[in-house]
Amino acid sequence: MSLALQTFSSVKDANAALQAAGTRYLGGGTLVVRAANEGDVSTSSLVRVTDPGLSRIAVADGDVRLGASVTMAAIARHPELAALAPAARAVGGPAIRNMATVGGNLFAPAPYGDFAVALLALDATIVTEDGETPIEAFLASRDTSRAIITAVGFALPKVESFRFLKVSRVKPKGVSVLSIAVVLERTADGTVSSARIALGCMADRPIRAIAAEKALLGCKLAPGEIAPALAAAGEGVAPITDPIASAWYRAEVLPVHLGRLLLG
Amino acid sequence: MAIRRGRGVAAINYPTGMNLGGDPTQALVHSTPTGNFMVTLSSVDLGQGMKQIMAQICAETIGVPTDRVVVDTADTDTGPHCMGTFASRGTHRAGNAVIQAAKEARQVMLEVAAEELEVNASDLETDGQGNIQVKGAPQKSISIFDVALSAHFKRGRSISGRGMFLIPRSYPEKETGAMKPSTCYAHACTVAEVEVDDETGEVTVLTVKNVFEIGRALNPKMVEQQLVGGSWMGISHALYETTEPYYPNRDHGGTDFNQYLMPGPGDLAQTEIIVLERPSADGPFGAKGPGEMCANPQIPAVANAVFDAVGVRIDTLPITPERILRALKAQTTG
Amino acid sequence: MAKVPVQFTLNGAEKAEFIESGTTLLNALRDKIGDTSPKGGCHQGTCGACSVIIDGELRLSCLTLAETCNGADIKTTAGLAEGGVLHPLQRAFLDAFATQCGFCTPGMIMAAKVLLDRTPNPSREDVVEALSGNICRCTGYEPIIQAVLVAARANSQNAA
Amino acid sequence: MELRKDYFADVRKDGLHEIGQPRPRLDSPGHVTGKTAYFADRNFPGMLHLKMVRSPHHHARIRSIDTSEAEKHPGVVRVLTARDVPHNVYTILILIQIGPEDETVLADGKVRWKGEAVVAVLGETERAAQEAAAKVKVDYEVLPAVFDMEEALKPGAPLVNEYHGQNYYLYDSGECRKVRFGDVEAGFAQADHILEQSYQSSPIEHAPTETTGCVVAPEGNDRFTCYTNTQAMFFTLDNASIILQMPGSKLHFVGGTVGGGFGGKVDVIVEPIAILGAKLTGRPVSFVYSREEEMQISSPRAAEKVVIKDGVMRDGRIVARKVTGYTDAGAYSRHSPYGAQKGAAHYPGPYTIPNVWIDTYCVYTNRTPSSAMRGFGVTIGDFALEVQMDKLARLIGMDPLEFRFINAYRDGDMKAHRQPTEGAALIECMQEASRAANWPVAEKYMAMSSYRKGA
Repeated sequence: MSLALQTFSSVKDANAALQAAGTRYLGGGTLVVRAANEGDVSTSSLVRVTDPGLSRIAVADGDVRLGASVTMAAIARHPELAALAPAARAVGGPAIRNMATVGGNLFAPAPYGDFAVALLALDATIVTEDGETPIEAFLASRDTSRAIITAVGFALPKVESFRFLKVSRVKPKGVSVLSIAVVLERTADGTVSSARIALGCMADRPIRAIAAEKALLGCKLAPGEIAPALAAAGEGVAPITDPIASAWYRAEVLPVHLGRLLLG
Repeated sequence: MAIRRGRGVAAINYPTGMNLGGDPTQALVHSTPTGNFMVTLSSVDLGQGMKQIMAQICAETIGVPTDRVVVDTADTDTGPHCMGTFASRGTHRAGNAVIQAAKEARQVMLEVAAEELEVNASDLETDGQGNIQVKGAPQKSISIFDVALSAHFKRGRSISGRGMFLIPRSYPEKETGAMKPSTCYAHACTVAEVEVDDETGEVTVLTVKNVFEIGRALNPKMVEQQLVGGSWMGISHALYETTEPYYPNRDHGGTDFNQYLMPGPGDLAQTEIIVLERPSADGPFGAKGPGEMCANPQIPAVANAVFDAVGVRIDTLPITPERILRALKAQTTG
Repeated sequence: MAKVPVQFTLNGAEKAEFIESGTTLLNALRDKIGDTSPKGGCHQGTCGACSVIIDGELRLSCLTLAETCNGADIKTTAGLAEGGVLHPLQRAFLDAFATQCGFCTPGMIMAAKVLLDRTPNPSREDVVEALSGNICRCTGYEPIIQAVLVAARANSQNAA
Repeated sequence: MELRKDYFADVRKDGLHEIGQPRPRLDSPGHVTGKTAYFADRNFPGMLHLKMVRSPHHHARIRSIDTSEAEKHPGVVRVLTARDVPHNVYTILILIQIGPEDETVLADGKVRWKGEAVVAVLGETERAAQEAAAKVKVDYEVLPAVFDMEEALKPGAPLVNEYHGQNYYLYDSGECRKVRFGDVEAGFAQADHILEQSYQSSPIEHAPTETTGCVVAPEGNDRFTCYTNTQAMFFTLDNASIILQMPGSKLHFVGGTVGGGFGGKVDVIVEPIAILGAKLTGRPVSFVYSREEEMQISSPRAAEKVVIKDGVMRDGRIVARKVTGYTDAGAYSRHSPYGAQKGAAHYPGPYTIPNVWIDTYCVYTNRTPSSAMRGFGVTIGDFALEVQMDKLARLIGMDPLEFRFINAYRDGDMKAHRQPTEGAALIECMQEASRAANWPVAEKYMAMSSYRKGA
């Protein structure tokens, strides 16, 4: 058996083909082609879709809809998505960003998937032919997901309310020690009125720091006030251990980096 | 949060060659009919520039410009034996073999020229531009082009030479360890300056000032390549690299360039390289092996700088943020 | 095994081949078309030695299936010199002694070319970012960064 | 880079035509145009691809190997096991009489490290070989493994390599290579301070951008041309000749342009099995390490442990140094017995110390065999020595750079391995570093010289 590529113009037809055993969806290729090159023979067929709608970026009335095939490079250079550019640029080097897609990033295991961390903080909706799923539910079940993602949708954050940090050993490109995305709403006097904090590398997939989110409510972004939130940042995390860093190290520096992101 | 600064020094020496196995390399040199020179070797160029350096050594010895020399390596059907490219031996061992072969070829060349010019060979010299002339009377000269033509088509002489450089094997004395494991030694001293983030254990190498003594810089630009790249590798060894991050535990070994950590182009220390030359007695034009030693002194210099910055000793390589952070925490609780 | 046709422009020349489905562009270029300038350093997308320019964008040929390149305009380092005259980047790499083993060089030059095509006067930071997906184990990067900056200056002087 | 010609000006001849000139590299035009030919740039019609079935266990007995399904797999031309290798047990340094032969080309009855080569599959395509490799069935009985050098040296530890009979390399001097110079215990007794410290490293990969590999083509006359990126052509040819029991005249090696080595390409691993594949199939064979193999299967720089005990005087003189070095060879010797004894000769570093005791051990564990890397036998030792020097200086309240001047070796000084120092330049390097780094030292140190009168 060799590796065969099937090309479809519609997601519907591709979804049907994807039901066959040994078949995987080809997005940017950074995950599935790599696996094939490395001798993963469990995949014998790749399916791709040429529908240009999958590569469309739509921004209207404060809502963003990113086609699943939109690349990190396309996001990083889109003038209306400037707030998200730091998260998109955090993925790989220039060539990888020209290939890696929004859809693919949702499946990337830690320490990859930095953009998915941003999408989790943004409370994105994952769109398939079958309907829409909140990102948290999607991430929980992504290992068994078979339906092609067509788009993700979310409310466009204001530049000042979205913060993103990726910590890596190698600069400017290395993979994550951890990544943090925060969406904060603050009142006129600077008090946090709502917070969503998403973490990368703190589990095998992006997770929320719910205890820290709660502790942040009503705080101003000052060292003394955010201390309880930082202390709670590690609640419920199960950091990965990999060649980049150990679980111990990741857990130790999470509050440090969260603090710097909030105060920075 | 505090970023703390420190600096450290280290000084080292480095041996050339692997005498404990016997350390031979051979070379052949011959001229073409129009006075170009072929160097035939089986030595391997790993990117350090072996071929270029052998061409320059041959050219200098014969007395022709480097672009008149072609180096043919490494083909076991044509190239005579070389032990290999390792142990900082390439320039030193192969260079000596090339000098010997080139001298022999030069002697034949001068003899043919002497016959053409009707003088004694011992009265001749090369001008380095492709001509042979009478010492003190440079107007009496002949081009090497014409000498080679004459040798091939008129005089039946082979302008060629054989080179063999062997450091005889040294056998360590069992009880005392008396041995001669290598020949000349290169030297270095490095001062590194670092910043350490005492909340995360992250280290930034700000500057490295490297002084290297390498015998002779046969091609200074190529020496610089090696020394700059080696200095980077030394810093990389100090702070980043291992295939087993949790040694002796075998788990979590990196399998790609994302997981196997090395400094990226955004992590570069400001690097200064100063070269001293104390020619070695047995090296080709005094050269020693610079290829390996240049990556060593940065490691302890960085380790000592980290201590200077934050007061903890990391005696296990690599000096990762985790090791520093653990030591800092032990320091505050202890 | 099923063969599929691929057709694209490589360094300005039309190429058409039948390849096995699932073949990477890297293998198609090297084994079928005979352009060995892109190098296979990892086949994982982690070293950049296989970098090529597809329709003006830097891409990793090891992770790109050749079939997806039908109709594309592909450029590699082998096509950079015109009429035997080296491209300013190639010239700068030579002058700056920015190559040692040379294995990363074609990929580095492709990454640098895309940068200079879009950003004729890059900052050092721009160069660092542009090269950040390409691994070099010999040089310590500094000579390569310098070469790209020199080429950019040469380019802008020529343009002026 | 700055060339400081004022040092040693009296012993250097300048004014040469080609030497000392920054001539452009003749190989660079090929590099920048992508025209330079590396081994893998050779492509031959009908070339087969070799993929290796590797051990998933650190230490295991092989009960059985079943290749029948793999052999039937479409596109598979040949499957090789230990039985096919004429001289399957070898060691690289046997050419310089460093033995015993202790490593299998393909595992026979046992695997001793995770990743060890067990079965080689030759396929028409990489994919066919990969698919067939997945069908090879190996029945293993997992054995206890040892990863820690100190554990390995304890009585009762699992025996890693039966060809040695114990978990260390047996030198003619015994369990370690020894250097004895002066009376180290007398030195310690005399010292004002004693400092004993332990240093450790873990394996380091060469990580060249071009992975290890070769392409073998039958010449049609019973000879085989092997295009390879080995760092040592005849070492590889001669070992291949032994392993394959073929006269060297039947082997033709072509190499010479390598995409980085750093010592990682001095092992003889890919060539013999690829040549065997070409011989048994009559077809060209390509065997190129994947990046994963390069990172975890190819030999790394050995992990080392270095214990240094020093006796130092308040005035800064080191009067005794005892070093015990352990080199983690992994499961097989490769070049490690050489590296460990190279280390023995390198200690006590570039310092003149009257009483020295060195023991260096080459230890076997159930990990990827280590081998040579840039700075072989020296790099980790230098780390340990020079951190130790820093600690000693601080212990006696002395400037670390000045402390080194006091102990630096100079021409004529006798080294511990009983070679007189020649061509020393440590002092001058430190003097220049003092200036360049604005790290002042006392004038008397700046006035020192590596020369000694009459030396």
